Amino acid sequence: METRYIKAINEALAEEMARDESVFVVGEDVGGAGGAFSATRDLLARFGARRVRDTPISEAAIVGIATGAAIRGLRPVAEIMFADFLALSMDQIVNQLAKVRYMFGGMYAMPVVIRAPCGGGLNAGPQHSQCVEAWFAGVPGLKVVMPATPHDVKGLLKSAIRDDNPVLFLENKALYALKGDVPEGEYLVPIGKAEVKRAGKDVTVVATSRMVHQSLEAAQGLAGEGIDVEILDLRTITPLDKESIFRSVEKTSRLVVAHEAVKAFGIGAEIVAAVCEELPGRLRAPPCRVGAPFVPVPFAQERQYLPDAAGVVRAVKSVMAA
Amino acid sequence: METRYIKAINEALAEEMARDESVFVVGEDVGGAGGAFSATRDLLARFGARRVRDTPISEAAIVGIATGAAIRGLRPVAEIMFADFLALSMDQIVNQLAKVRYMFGGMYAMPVVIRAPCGGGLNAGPQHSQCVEAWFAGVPGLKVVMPATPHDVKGLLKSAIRDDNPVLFLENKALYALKGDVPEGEYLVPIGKAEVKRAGKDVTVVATSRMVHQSLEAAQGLAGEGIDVEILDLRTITPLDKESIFRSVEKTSRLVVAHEAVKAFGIGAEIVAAVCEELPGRLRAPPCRVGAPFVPVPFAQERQYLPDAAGVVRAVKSVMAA
Amino acid sequence: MTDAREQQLAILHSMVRIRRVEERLSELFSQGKVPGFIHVSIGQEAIAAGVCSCLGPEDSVLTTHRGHGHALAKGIGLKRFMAEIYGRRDGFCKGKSGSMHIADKGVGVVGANGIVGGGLPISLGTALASQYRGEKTVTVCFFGDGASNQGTFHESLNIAALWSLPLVFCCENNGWAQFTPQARYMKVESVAERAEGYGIPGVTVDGNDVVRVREAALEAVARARRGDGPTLLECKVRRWLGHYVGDAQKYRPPEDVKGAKALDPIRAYADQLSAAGAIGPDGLADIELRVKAEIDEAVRFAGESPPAGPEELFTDVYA
Amino acid sequence: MTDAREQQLAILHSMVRIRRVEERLSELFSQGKVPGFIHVSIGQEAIAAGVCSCLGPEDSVLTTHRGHGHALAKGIGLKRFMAEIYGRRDGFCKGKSGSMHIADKGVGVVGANGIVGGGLPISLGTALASQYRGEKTVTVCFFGDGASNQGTFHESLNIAALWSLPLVFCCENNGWAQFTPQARYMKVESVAERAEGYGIPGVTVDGNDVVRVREAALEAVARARRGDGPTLLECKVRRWLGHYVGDAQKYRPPEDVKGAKALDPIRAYADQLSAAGAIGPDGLADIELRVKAEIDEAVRFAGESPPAGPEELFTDVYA
Ligand SMILES: Cc1ncc(C[n+]2csc(CCOP(=O)(O)OP(=O)(O)O)c2C)c(N)n1
Ligand SMILES: Cc1ncc(C[n+]2csc(CCOP(=O)(O)OP(=O)(O)O)c2C)c(N)n1
Ligand SMILES: [Mg+2]
Ligand SMILES: [Mg+2]
Repeated sequence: METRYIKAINEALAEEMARDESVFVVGEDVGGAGGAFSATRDLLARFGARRVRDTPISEAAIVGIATGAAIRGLRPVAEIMFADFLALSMDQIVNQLAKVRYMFGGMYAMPVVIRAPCGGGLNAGPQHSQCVEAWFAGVPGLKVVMPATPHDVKGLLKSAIRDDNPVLFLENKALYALKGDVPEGEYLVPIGKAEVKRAGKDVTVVATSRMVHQSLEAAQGLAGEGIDVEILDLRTITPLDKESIFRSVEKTSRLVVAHEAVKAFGIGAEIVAAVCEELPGRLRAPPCRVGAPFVPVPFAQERQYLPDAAGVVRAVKSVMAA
Repeated sequence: METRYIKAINEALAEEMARDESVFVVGEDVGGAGGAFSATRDLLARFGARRVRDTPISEAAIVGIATGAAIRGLRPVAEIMFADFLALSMDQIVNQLAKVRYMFGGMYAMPVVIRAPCGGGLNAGPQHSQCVEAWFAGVPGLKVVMPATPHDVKGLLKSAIRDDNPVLFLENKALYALKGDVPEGEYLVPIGKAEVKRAGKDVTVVATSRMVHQSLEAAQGLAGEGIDVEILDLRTITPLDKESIFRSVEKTSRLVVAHEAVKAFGIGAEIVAAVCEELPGRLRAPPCRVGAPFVPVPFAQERQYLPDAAGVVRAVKSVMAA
Repeated sequence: MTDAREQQLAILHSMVRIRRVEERLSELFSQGKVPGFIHVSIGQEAIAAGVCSCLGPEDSVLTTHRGHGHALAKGIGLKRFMAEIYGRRDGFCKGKSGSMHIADKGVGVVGANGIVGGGLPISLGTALASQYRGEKTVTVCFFGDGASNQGTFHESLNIAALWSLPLVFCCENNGWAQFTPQARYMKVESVAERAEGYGIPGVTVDGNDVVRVREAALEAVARARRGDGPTLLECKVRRWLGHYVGDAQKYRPPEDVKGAKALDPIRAYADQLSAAGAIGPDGLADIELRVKAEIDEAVRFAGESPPAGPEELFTDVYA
Repeated sequence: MTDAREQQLAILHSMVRIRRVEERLSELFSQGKVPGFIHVSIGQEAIAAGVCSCLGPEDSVLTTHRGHGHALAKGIGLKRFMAEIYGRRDGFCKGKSGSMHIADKGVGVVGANGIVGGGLPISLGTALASQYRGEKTVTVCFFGDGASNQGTFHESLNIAALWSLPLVFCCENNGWAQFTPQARYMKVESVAERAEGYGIPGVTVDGNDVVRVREAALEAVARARRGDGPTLLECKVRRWLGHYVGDAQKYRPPEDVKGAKALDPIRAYADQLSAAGAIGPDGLADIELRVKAEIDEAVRFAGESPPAGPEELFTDVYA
């Protein structure tokens, strides 16, 4: 049935907490208020203060709590209110959490999920709107997930909570209100598998998070012009599902990558590089990336800044023209 | 004359401090001890405690001090003892320092240099050996510099100190003892300009920092096998000198990128992507990246982990074979 | 009119101005005229007015997401302030900062900050610059009780104490951090209790009493100017309204709101001044009139200011 | 032999064992047999021995770059400990951790940490797990005086206090942070003075007196087990040697080193025990013999352990 993205997150948390007593949530305002974006609404009433833990404004400590609890066998789900604030947890994420297992020779499992909303759309300015996956994609030991739909955000969050590795779970604020079909019963969406959201033969658009929807919109328009776009929702950044990317590119032999994050040095570069290196001669046209310009997220000029369907249309046409 | 890389840094600091009274250094153990790697040796004796400032172990504050001082018109040079610890300054660097100018509509110049040694070679393990440029390359507002030689580290550091923008200056520990020619008199090396370290016609190797030397070593051996390698020392990561990269690739039509950082989602991906997008059909063989495997930097098995000349040789041969 | 009386009227005017500006901003926001989100300091005006009355334009102030009051009390021009919050070209930051990053170098408003606790380390640097140059200028860094639990608070107070920086750490303790009451984020009742751990004075005053705030601030600022180092000055108030405009505060007991609003620093000070004969019966009304006229003009100015041109998106990234 | 006496001998043995292991490690390092760099706690053994004598294997300890002593006192097996520092396959972490990241889940050595202050937030989580499950187990987090200036110290003490976590924050105040003396990184003399700002007890003891250390630790641990929350326990010592093995300490006045070495916690305790008749004339010698034999065997074991195979580079990144 029709459920909002934010509600799907809330359901996933509630279901996993009901299923496994070792799962708990921790973060700023997650308790009484049910979270800044109400991802944790009603969890306090249902599961109590022991398992729904408000913290001070201490992002480094929030992640440390999760790491230590996981070392002792619990399954914490930490919320960082805005993905931008992950910068305050950076050491605890990249130097601690991500390395614990390797550093200690496999001594510990690290079933930690860190949820954080990224992206623009609220005119919240440069410190509340960033897409930060590029900070973490190259950090061995982490998994990075970016769900685009209510269905996927629920299934992927449940998978992330059951995963014995640290998962950085990047939601997109602009999608919180999005409605989509979410099945009644229990289901999981596997981490590390991209999904073809629209089959097409002319060009592959590998998209993440909000840009999946922008790409679908673009594809509709382009269909009218006789361009048949295949849209691959990456869903997981690391581990990267090269197999699905390659399968699609083998079919279309044209590649566009679309993400909301700054284009330069973004994760799109890895996808383009992987295709160019590993599918020699397969591309009939040079690849093209769609992403934000190399400027901080502006306050008033956000709409002009954000990558959109029009940008995807331009990119697709450029690779079709070549 | 022959000077060590670390000494060249020390000279650059001393010269700029002598030249401009607003330049000061701040960081852990930079004073009495002259720095963990002696980059600041004798500066305290020469310039006094006002301009050579030991700090507590407070990496976030160290960067904040630099940002605030620059806002008031000083030209701080902050030292973070190991690049890995930049994770503790992440918010102050990416959310504050890098954004101050844009966020406030160009109200402030931000003449801040943050020096930090990256890389392996000391068996210092996963938290003291990382190459972290990928965390910062995609952050608008920052410049990221990675000098490979004593000559360049001196000239680039002096340029960085005179630059009105925040410069993340990533040195490589393994190069500190390296000797090389450093001219007597005053000179600058411009930020944003790559340099051809070896001219060749068959293949372009774009290398950074320590991998420049590994690539030169590889090129020598390959020359014996009749492969003429051109080596481009990138020197600056952002702003990226695409012009020099493209010029070289136009000539050789073969591309290898070599950096010590983890290959996946590393800055090499951007270079490969840029070439594939902007020089369509120019490459005669698929590009190839050389970088570390997707694992944390190990303690005992560091030698096996680190990218080296042999890796560059393999990469060059693979692109020559194709 | 005596200097003292001028000073008193100026402070009353400053408080009223903050209150009315933020009330107007709230209206405009609700009408969809202001992009982003805004946090108002209504009920906390005595702190901004009292502390900033001790500073000159060459002194620096760093503030937070709830920073309108500090910027206004420090002397920021209302027209360009309003234009900035509207996101227009004539704003102090060309529409790039908005409410959460308001700044005006010209009057020493270094800048607001969207990262809770983010301004504290930066204030070390602005204060160091004064010391480095042998200036007598000082920095005041405003932050909330919630911010006092960030690691940056600790690192900053330790270093400021160690270096005897000309800095006043002014904590506006309003009992709430976003949707969470203080008891759920700190065990101690007063942030000032933490000063001792750094070897600096910690002072707690009633933030609703502008006279007490000003007295305490005068002492802290004088101390900083003398070169005797930083002070942690905590001003206790209670948050009147929601965390941001539009916050329904479902998480908050109504009595708590009522209790907060029972304490009005402006009414209290106005009564005090009229009792002392410092203002006449229409003293407050006169101020209100002047303030209203200024706000009307500023809102007009902001409304008429054009949005930044498309090229502005790409400027100011690098010098 | 009485329990008390057994306990005393065990503590003396524990201190001697740490001292000799680290002396041997220093030799081996100087001979190039140990990769990386190592930090020894020689002269600070009373803290590790005293505090860990209050803990059981189910209790957790987090330590630092200077963590050999804590791991040994907590009961880590010397053979695999030595093999780990050699970077060999039989090490507790398969040669992936070395000295700076030594760990053994089996005896509650959660792990050492190369990031100063990095273990503090993690200790919140291990302690929370005890509380979450209603266990009576506790966590002790060791850190240095230098680490007490990191933001993580502040965030961690605040949260531990707020949640009454079963946690003991044990600060080894040795007066130095790498190459810098304490006066240049903090204004207050005792880290324990900071406890009050979190509403928890702060205790400072002479870290050279193992009896005092143990008494204070017993109380702090009992408090944590009772559910009464954390304690900040500061043990004052003076660093005997360089920051790491091979540090010539050019930055340090020789008298400071001499003064430090004048206080020997092992000799002091041995004298005390023999004066009390708890050990006879050869009591210490016997211990030394046993320790030497154990070390010889461990060094042999480590030397014979093969390096990890090439495939090991790629394992343990993900579960
Ligand atoms: C690093 C960081 N964490 C969380 C937030 C979200 N946030 C904005 S204001 C706020 C509460 C701040 O409380 P306090 O410091 O007491 O200031 P007040 O809002 O009460 O004035 C929070 C949690 C943020 N902006 N930055
Ligand atoms: C975040 C971080 N900053 C700096 C360092 C470098 N470093 C290693 S140990 C040390 C000194 C630590 O002093 P203290 O906490 O007192 O411990 P001690 O060495 O005295 O036992 C420093 C600066 C580090 N490892 N991590
Ligand atoms: Mg507050
Ligand atoms: Mg110390």
